[in-house]
Amino acid sequence: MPGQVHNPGGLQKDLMATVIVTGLLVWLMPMLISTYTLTVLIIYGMLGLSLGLIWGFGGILCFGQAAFFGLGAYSYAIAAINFGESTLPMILAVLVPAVVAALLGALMFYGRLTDVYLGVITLVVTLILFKFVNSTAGPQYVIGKARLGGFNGIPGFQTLNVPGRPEAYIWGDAYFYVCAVLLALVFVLVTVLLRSSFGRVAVGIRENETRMSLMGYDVRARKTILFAIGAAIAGLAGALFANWGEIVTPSLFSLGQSAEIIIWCIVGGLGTRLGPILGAAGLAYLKFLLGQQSLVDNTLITGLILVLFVLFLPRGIVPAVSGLWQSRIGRGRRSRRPQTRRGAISRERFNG
Amino acid sequence: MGETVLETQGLTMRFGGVIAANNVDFKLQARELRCLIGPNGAGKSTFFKCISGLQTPTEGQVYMRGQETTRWMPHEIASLGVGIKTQTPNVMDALSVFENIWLAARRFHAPSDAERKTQEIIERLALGSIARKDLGQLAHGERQRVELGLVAVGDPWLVLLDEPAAGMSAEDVARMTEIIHELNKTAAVVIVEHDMQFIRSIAEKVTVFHQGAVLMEDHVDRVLSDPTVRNVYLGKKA
Amino acid sequence: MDLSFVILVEMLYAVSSLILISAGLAVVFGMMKVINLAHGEFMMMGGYATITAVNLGVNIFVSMLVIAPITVGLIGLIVERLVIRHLYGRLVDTMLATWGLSLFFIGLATMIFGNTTTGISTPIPGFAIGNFQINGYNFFIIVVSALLLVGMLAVLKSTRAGLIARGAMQRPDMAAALGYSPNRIYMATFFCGSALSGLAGAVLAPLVGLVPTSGGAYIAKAFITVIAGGPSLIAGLFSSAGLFGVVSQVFTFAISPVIGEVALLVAAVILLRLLPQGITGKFFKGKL
Amino acid sequence: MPMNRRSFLSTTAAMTGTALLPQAVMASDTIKLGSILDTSGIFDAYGKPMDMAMRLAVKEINAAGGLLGKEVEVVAYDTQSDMALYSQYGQQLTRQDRVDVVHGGILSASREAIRQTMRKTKTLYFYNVLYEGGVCDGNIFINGVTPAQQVEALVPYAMGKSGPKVYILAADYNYGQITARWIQKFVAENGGETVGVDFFPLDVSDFGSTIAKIQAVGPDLVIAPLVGGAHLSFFRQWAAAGMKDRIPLASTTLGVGNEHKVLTPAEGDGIMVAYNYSQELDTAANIAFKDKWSAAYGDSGMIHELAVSNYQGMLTWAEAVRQAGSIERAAVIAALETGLSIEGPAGRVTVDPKTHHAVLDVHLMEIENQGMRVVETLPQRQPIDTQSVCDLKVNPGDNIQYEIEI
Repeated sequence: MPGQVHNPGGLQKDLMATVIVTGLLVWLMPMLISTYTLTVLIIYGMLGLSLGLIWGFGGILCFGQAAFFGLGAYSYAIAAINFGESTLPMILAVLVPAVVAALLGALMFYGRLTDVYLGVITLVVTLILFKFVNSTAGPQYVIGKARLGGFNGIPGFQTLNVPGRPEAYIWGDAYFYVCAVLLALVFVLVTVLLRSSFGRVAVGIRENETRMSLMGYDVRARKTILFAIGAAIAGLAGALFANWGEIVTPSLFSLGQSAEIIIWCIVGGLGTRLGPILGAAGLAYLKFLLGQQSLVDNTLITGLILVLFVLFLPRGIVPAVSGLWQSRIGRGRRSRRPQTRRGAISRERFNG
Repeated sequence: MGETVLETQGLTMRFGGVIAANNVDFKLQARELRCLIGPNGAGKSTFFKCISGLQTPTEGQVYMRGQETTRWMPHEIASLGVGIKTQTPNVMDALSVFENIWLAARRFHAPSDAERKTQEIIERLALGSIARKDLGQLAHGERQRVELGLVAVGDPWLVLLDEPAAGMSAEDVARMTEIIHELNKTAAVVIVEHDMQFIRSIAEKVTVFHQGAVLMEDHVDRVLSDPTVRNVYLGKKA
Repeated sequence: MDLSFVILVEMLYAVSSLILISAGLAVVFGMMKVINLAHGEFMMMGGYATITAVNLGVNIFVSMLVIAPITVGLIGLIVERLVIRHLYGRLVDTMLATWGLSLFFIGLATMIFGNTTTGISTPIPGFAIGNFQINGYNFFIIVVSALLLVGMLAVLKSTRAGLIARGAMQRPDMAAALGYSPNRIYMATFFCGSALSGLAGAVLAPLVGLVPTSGGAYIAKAFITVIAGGPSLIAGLFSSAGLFGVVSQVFTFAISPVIGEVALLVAAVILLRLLPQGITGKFFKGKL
Repeated sequence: MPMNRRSFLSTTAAMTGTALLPQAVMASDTIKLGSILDTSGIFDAYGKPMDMAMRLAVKEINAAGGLLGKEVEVVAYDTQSDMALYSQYGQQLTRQDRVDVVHGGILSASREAIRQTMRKTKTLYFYNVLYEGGVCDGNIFINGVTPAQQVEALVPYAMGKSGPKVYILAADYNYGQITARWIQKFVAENGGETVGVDFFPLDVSDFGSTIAKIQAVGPDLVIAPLVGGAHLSFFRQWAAAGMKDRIPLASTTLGVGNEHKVLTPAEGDGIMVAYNYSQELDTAANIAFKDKWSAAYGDSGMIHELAVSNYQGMLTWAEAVRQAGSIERAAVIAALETGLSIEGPAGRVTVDPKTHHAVLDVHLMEIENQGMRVVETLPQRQPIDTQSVCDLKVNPGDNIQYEIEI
């Protein structure tokens, strides 16, 4: 039936595609890039996806997504030092940011704060976290057995192990596979979420909050929940990052980190699931490659990319490419829309 | 007539020193159709916003089916089974007609029912040919019609419409009138409107607002021939 | 007694420097509804312009008060023409684009000046109040920001340009209807805003070590001050800078500078939760 | 500060890039020396000359025929003053580049970020920086001065020139925290009293309120273990407030990155410090070193305490490799533990086998006209702070940083 919203076959196809693409990438990519580098690209991809979900599909522009990334990493590190086993810390790393985000989200959304004000609050909360964590070098800042360490960060915590066996570390190539599978898993969960009624309502809220509330949806609660889900994903990415770097430092909370996540989403494409992941991995790798030359400063190029994308390709790469592909193949069933942010985030929506 | 579905007592709304709605007592029976008229700034839109939860009145109470809803949020009021349409077309521009209506349907129905219900509304409102188009691409009249679809799909017992006929062609208005009558079979309807042609074609009883207060409330013909009303409102136009 | 006076001066100084670092952003936001996230980098460039000029032998006050604002104003003009004007009315997009610009300028400054701390000495000696020595430069900053506020008020109240600006602030379409090209108003506004940012960066340069990333320390505070101030330009600036300056200094003296900064941020969160439209969204309505 | 960083930055950057690409297995016909330093960002004033010193040492070693007949190859990473990059590049040095030794780390935070990685991967590690003492780890060798060598001498000297009431302003991370405690200990031991301690995150650059607060307390002396470019503002603002002539200043860090050359004489003169090295040391070794540096880089003005430390660390490692006749970690450690000595630009440096720290000269100095004038030389001081808690001979598996309790 045309225009049908529910399309279970589509979901199955999507899942199959995810599994096949993941499998191919996990097999092929290590031939091109070392797994150590790939691992961090995957982690950044997950972080990009976390913002891509709440911004691209929920219209919540969070200037402080790095706060949840950092919270996840710190929760993991502190718990890992205290428990000496990584399973519970991994779970906490997802839960703590989610709970914090739920509280913060409730504060913001029930206060009817929107766009700029939302930006200010998320930015300020990130700054507070950064300043606080950065000034905890003294011996009085202890959680259980873990010194917070301030500027030094927390090194030397228990890294990921096979659940129940603290001495069986997962590192190197094995860790790469774990991260890849987790990213695929998160991707699938996001897909399922977006296909569910909750996901569709979220897109509706992104498009027109007032209308959705006039239709009887509690916009505040739904935005809060979506915000918390995004934070949970960012937290997971943070824990994985902590395991990869074997240290957590306050710079995880920095505004620079938040800025980068936003840039990934813009460049990759908002309103798509793949865009933020590809944007994150691509730009992070580009940054590594740029380190090879000293002709032009790295930050300068990042900035230029952002400006150019906002001016000339506000929809991002993935929607632009898929749009091109569709019109080539003659399947341009979706018409062009003016190139504004609204249009930009409307590409991939109900049918996933 | 049956039960009172909407009632306000002493509803007052002040913005700084300006009184936009002044001590409004209002009653609406089940399946009644009522038009609110009055010159610009008479307070009818403020009144509308206060009862639909978009604004919180400074004083006074709002009751719906006997339940006080004075400080409720729009989504809570809508959840009671109240369909609301604001003045400007308020739709999800980047989503298709089907998707828009489905979202409204899903609020009150399980997923499978929502789908059926959506189809039903699309047929009822003759939107089949544009069901897959995005709202952003549609003409004004079509968008208004879709928004009525959003209101209708929840099977409301009370419908609040703010200027549904504004800026529409005669043909569109005729179709709109039809839809509203259809809605009125099962729901009480409140319409804020300017268009006298439209009011005559649709309403029996009207409430006239003037300077934030209710000036009079009567059958449309009597109201329109009333000298006071003509003076404050129609006199300038006629 | 002396100490309380010193604390008073420090508080005035904190408020003044908040006004100073927020003024440029406030003008651009108030007039154009554009959040210029490259504001901090405009300040940083003002600092570098001053230091470069001083090193070339120009008088320090001329460098700070004339050369830096004009240089940065011109940079702002170029930015407005090349980037900002394509994005009017798209708040989020301008924020993102100016964020990109801020990174761009950090990179550019790094390439030109190197990622090294530079600085100049303060041109005004310290002096004693009773038993207390106090940094004479603090007074200079207090005076500059007071003059700035008075100047802005005078321009807005009693000049033709100010009248147009006030009109444009309240009804953007109005100015156009009156026959003033919004294009030119925006250009002029952005020039003024950038020049103010440059001035702030220049005046603060002797107090801090300057690195290309220095701007980051200012933008968050300026952003918070402007948004918390709300729609009125001068009343908003004055009230929120006053509030945050006092709050942060009280906590700085009572506990530590870090707690002072955190207190400022917490105050901002609470304020915005209570007054989502900013201070002047609720109080001092309709004032400038 | 004039500098020719382009040339060596580009090679560093090139290595950074290639290291991220998949590595072809290379035959090890060279000795690989890993270097990990902040050559950009707010700590670059420390890191750049350290990097230059390291390259100067390698050039000399290679010019003299290398070590064990092999050339020494540098694998250098710029950590951009970002602590997170240390762990990343530390991993790369040990797991991908598989270097034979790592010299580097500047802030104590950066050392702690990579120390365990070095230990886990059994990569010999040299930390060549003045620090807070107490690290007890068989895999690391440290030749910077520790509080017992520096603070113990500086505190009584500075108190003698001022008075017993001391106010401490310290950087808020492990170095500042621990050093502040050492200062308190030595102040108390010398019959003085600590009247205030404040910690500042490394990005704080506004000290106005602090200066007012210090005056309210009214100490006789301010000791400032402040670190990095932002903290330099304190000395400027202190002078700008006219405080310099009222309350004397001492510092455990000012000058190790040549900060006294950035400050004007009016701002810097009279500040009391104590280090292993000063450009003003009037010794043949120092003059020769400055000549070599000038020949290589054109100007010897950039040399500072940490650069010399790094250079001396390189010499120590090279000497140990020669004596061991091997680059195997165990053999090199054994050679170092014989109590090996070298003669560096700042005099004799001897490895203390018990703690893997160094025995060296410390000079009490005052900053004067953008230089450091030597007031008194204290020869061959032992790292007794670390010796009192750490004995790797008895307890070779120790792996902890001991912290002083007060």
